[in-house]
Amino acid sequence: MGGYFTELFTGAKSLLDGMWVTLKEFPRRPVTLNYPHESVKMYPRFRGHIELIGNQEGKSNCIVCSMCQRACPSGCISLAGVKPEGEKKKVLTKYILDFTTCSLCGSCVESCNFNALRFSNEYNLASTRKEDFIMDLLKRLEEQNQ
Amino acid sequence: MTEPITLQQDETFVLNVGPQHPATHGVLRVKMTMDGEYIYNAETVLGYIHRMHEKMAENRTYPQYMPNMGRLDYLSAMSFNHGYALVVERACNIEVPERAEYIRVITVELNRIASHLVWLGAYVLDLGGFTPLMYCFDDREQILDLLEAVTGSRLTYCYFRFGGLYNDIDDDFITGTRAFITHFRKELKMYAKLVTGNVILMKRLKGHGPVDQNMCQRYGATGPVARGSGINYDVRRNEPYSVYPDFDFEVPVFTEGDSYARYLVRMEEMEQSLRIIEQALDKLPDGPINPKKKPKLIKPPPGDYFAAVETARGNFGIRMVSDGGKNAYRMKLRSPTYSNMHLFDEACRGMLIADALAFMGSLDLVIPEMDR
Amino acid sequence: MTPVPPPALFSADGMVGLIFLVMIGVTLFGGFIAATAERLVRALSGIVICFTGVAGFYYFLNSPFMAMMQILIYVGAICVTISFAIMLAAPEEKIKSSPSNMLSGPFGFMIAALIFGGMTALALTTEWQVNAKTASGSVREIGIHLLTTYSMIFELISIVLLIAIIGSIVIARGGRN
Amino acid sequence: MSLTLFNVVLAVIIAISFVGLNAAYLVWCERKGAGLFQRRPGPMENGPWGLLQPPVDGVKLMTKQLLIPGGVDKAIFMVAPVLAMFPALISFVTIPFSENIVAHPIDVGVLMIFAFAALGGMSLLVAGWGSRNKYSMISSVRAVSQTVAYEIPLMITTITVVMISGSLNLGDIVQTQLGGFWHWNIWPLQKQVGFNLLMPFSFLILFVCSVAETNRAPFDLGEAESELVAGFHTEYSSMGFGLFFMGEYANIVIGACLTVILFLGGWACPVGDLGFFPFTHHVGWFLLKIYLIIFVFIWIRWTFPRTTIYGLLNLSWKYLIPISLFNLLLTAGLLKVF
Amino acid sequence: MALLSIHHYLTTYLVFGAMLFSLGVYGLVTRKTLIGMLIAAELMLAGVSINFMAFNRFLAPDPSVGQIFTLFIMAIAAAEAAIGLSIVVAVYRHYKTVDAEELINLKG
Amino acid sequence: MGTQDVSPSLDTVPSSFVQFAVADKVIDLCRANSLWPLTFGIACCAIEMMCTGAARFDLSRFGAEVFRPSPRQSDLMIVAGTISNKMAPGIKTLYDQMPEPKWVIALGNCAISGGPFVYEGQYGIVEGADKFLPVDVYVPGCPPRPEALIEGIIELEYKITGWRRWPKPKPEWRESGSDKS
Amino acid sequence: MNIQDKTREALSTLFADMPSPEPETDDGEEGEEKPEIRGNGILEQDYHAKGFHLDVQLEPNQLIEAVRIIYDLGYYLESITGVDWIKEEQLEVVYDFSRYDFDLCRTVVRTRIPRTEPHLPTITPIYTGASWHERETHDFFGIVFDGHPHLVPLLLPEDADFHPLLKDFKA
Repeated sequence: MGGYFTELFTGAKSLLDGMWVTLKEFPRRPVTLNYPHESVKMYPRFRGHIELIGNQEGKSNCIVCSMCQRACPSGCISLAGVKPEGEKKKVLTKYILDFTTCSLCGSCVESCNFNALRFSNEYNLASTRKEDFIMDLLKRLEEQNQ
Repeated sequence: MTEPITLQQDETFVLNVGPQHPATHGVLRVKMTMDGEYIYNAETVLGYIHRMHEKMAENRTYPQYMPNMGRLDYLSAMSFNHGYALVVERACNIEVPERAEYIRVITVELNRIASHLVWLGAYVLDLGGFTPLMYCFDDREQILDLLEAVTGSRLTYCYFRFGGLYNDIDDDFITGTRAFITHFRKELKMYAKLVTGNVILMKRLKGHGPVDQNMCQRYGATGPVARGSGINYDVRRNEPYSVYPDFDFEVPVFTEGDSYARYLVRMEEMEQSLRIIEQALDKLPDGPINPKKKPKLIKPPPGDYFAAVETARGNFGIRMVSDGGKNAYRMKLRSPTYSNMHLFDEACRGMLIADALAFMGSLDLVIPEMDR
Repeated sequence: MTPVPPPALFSADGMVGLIFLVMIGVTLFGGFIAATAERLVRALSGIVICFTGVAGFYYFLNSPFMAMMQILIYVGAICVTISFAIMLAAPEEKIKSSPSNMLSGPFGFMIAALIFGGMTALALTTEWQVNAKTASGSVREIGIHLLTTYSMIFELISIVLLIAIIGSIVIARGGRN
Repeated sequence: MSLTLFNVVLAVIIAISFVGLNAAYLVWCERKGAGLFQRRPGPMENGPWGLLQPPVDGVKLMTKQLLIPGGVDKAIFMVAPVLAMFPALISFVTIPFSENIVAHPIDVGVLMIFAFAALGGMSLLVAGWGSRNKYSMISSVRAVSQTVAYEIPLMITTITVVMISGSLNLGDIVQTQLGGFWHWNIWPLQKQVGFNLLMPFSFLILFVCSVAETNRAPFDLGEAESELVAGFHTEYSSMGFGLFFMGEYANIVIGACLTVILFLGGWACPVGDLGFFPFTHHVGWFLLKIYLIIFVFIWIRWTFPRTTIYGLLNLSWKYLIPISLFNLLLTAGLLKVF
Repeated sequence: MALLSIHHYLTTYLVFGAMLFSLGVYGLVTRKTLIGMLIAAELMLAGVSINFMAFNRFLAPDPSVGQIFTLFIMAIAAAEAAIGLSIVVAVYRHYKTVDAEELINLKG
Repeated sequence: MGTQDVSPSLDTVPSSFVQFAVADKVIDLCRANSLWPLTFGIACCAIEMMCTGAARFDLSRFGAEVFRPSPRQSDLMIVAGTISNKMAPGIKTLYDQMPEPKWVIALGNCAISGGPFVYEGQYGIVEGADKFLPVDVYVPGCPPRPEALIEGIIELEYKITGWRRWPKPKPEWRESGSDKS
Repeated sequence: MNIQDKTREALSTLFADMPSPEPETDDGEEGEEKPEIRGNGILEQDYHAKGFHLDVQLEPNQLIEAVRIIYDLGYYLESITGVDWIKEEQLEVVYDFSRYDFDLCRTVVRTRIPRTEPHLPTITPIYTGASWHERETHDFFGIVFDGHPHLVPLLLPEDADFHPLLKDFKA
């Protein structure tokens, strides 16, 4: 019989304890970040999709060595370049990123020895079209230059 | 109530729990043959998220395979990264700098806490309490902030490199982690009040879902499931890897073998992880995070290699068979929940469906890791 | 019986009359379903509707107490019990009844019609001595009567219920070893 | 009876709209409250503080396709949601919001609430059965056995109060508790029974039972979503589901009303009759009290995990029924003594 | 419009009770399963109760005797349902059927 | 009541009555602001979906936190994770069980195109939810941040109503990230 | 005597009739001469280089007995997997065992069967948990475990008739 009442009492007490915990949270300010009204700034190491780094003239640093393409696990990078007359280095003419198969591992950025790639801070992409995420990074670089 | 009753097979019906069911945490399917609310037997059907990880190992070079590790067990991606890094380092004989080892331990343990927090929230959600989930996720967000600042991703980290790390940690991370430890100690007390001591929870967990030691041995259960049954087994302690021998921590073991024991093991593990992180931060040496000499191309010599780590769910082992090429010849991923879940079939017989689902939650399932 | 003058439809009395008519309809509909439906669950739903309607009659007969008891006991207890029995004992419902007893349909209808005819004739032909004093239907009155004049019935009820409880437990437990 | 018929109709309409409005906005309160308990703001963007959320949800539910799955018993499937909503509405007729604001004060008000609660219990059964879904079926069996188990302590406790008040009429029960909060039935010291220490426990029992009766967490076994997906309304879409939802909240209001009337003095002002606002103050107190109780309902729901069906039956048979029975005997004895 | 005042007459209730009673009889005769018969029997009891209540309202010198009898009937009905259904369940456990005709053939 | 499709399809046939158009607009607005998702997580992205529902990002502000376990009561299917060949029929069934009007968000790269699991000769997965479901909004990332899912829901509201209620915030680097470029 | 020696001794009863290979083979050598198929017997491996201690290769018909010995010594089953040695027309099945106690000894039992007729006895009567591992190996390599109570696809769809981890598998 003693156990009966002890059980009843400890049970009730544990319930009240729990209720006290939640009650203390009730009047507190929510921790929520009101996303469309305020947004968080991205950490410098945040990995968005990759983008090309432009040099002073707004051109890409890329010399079309294809290291990134080879390092990519899922083959989402395709690039092409031409060697203009009289130049030593190749010039990038096409850099397409299929973001939909990217796994954001960072292999491409790591493998780039010419400081041509970096992660962007695009963290809130959404679209009604799948094609929006097959990105022409050269075009993006041009837009950024403007 | 809890004593097993003899069930008659002629009045049973089949209840499909899953592949889409709120209690299965993903796409697991359990075909339960029920007699009323009692389970006559249960057959687990896997493979609803089989993602060919083992086949992909044969098609990708060793560094390219690293991101797959984060997708195996998305909750404790760091541990899986660690396991894979370990086996390749072992095969290629790569030395890891001291600082990198310490950072690895810190991130792995932070990730373990994050993983246990998801488990705690989701488990209490399984039991019908919604609010702890929110608190857990709130605390977890703080860990994710710390890890995101270092690794750049929130969930599926690809932070480890063979012999080192992707990048170094900074002072913000150290101060942030210390602040988190103080904060989280308080939160653990709060969970103890809100969840652990709750009489409803205790009634639902104590004495339900019995798993004994022999069962663990037969099924190869590891991690909190084994430790909840009185088996003092933790890969970090029994088979020390990385710099774990440098730390003073306890492996929580409970002998009851019921859902509540497993629950307590995980709660205690969070506390121990905090201790490890604290010590690692204190001892954190300076130095490089990547080895000085590292082969340009990872090509392990032929032969087979094995490495095991303790993830949040148990013993994760990788068996790698190399033929000396750029790709692995065969990669076997031994995932902990695969074995842990297997004993569900045997253990749940004669249980009520509510208890069985509470039992299932206490196994802490991550389905992609089981299905691979 | 002294005829009551028929009220206009859109007066308060008329509305009451209308409600009464609707209630008759609902009750008979429920009773009909309960008596004829092939599926037991439907029969059960029918009887729930029917009993709710009968409770309405009691209300019209100046006895709200009995009306509430009707719902409480019949719907809350008996129908629930029946539903449990349906779940326990009739997992699959037979839609098709076996034609072994061809007579039972018309035969049953004949019996029912006979009883109905007889009783209706009796009700219509008898000169009822309507008592001017109508029952107040208050709970207090029922209570007082139940514990004084009809205390025997009260005791009987309790004994019957006790026996029923014990008996049903004994019978139903017998199956499970 | 006939003379007051139009009044009755009017009052019924008012009661129904009160229930409807309450049901809609209690959903909002619940979501908002859940949010605040969980460190988040809850609905915010639709209207100020998300106040437009209930009508938005309502319109959406109404314009959604009503799917009737193949294989269900159509008639039963359609009747069930109505059956869930209707008893709650009817019960409101007899709730006294104040001395004279009551749609239809019948002598057996307490019985009426129980009677229609039983009818509401049937609706879950019928819904679960009609859905032809194993989850729904288990859920309905659970819901009914739960209702049966909790009606007993609920009634015994109520009878205790009825014995003290000497009436089944809800208005009369309130009348005996007028004149200050120390006259409320929740306190052990009562002029009719002297000193009965069990009264506060009776109040707790009644409260627990009304939580269980309304299928609310932690007793929401009927719709235990981690076990039974969505329980008896798994197969219901659109307004069918909406009606169940509304019925649940209407039942909560009834439960709160019953608790307030039986133990917390109903519309009685806690400190004697202040009488500042001759018409509103009683209603105001009553609403204040029921919303307080509803707040506790919400608070409990967002704090505790769910029990199991046997835990719940255990609680009922091992704790609630013995204590309430003992209180009934004790009260009867004390009534005789004083 | 005469229909609107029928609730003032005793005959209405009696006829109506007879209707319910005969519906119950019909159900009892035609139903094959034990549970169905039980439901029909409840219907008959309801018809009888209405008669009692009506007599109580219109005829009885003592205004609560009919109600008390109805109460008695309810208790009996509840007891009957409990016993009947436990028998049904027991029968079902034993023979795996509740079809009355099959039970006759079983001679068990 | 009966089995009827009362919903005007998204590309509504212009009705001749002005009132109807207004009513349609109102209904669309209501639908857009009361998107109840199906509790349905497949893989990694499901955790981020839970995060979105949790306190830090709180989907409930948009009235979209009512995660319904039953497809019958949900409006929105968030395909969060890799769809394996074994799972695809199940997802299709779930989609079919949802009442009209219904929408699909493909959350994460796996649901968009198979993500990192696509390679020559793969045998196990479906390369994108749009292979068998009419996907309305794609949210890329591996996994996407919770903001991206909120953005996806806003995008879906835009698709339903033709009116974007909130401007899209421009991504910014944190201050210490100035050394980034 | 530590557990490693104990296990080796217990297992060496299986190879009583054949000369036990000397454990002096070191890794580098093994790496160079991989194509040569290793004979049956017990190898002691360098844990730090390989990750396991004992490496046992045996005939399929010795399997049950070996597993029984290992079970009695208190090992738990870690995993079962296959390796497709297509050049040698053989399938290798690898059983990993480990221990719960601090006396560390990871034991690997491997056996080779012809690719054309992949049959092995099941070990589910000893280790219940082998059931899923064997089913998985059946899924991936088409190895038939004779006596398995429920050998249907586990990870692959129920009607799958392909074995994806075979080297000659084409989707």
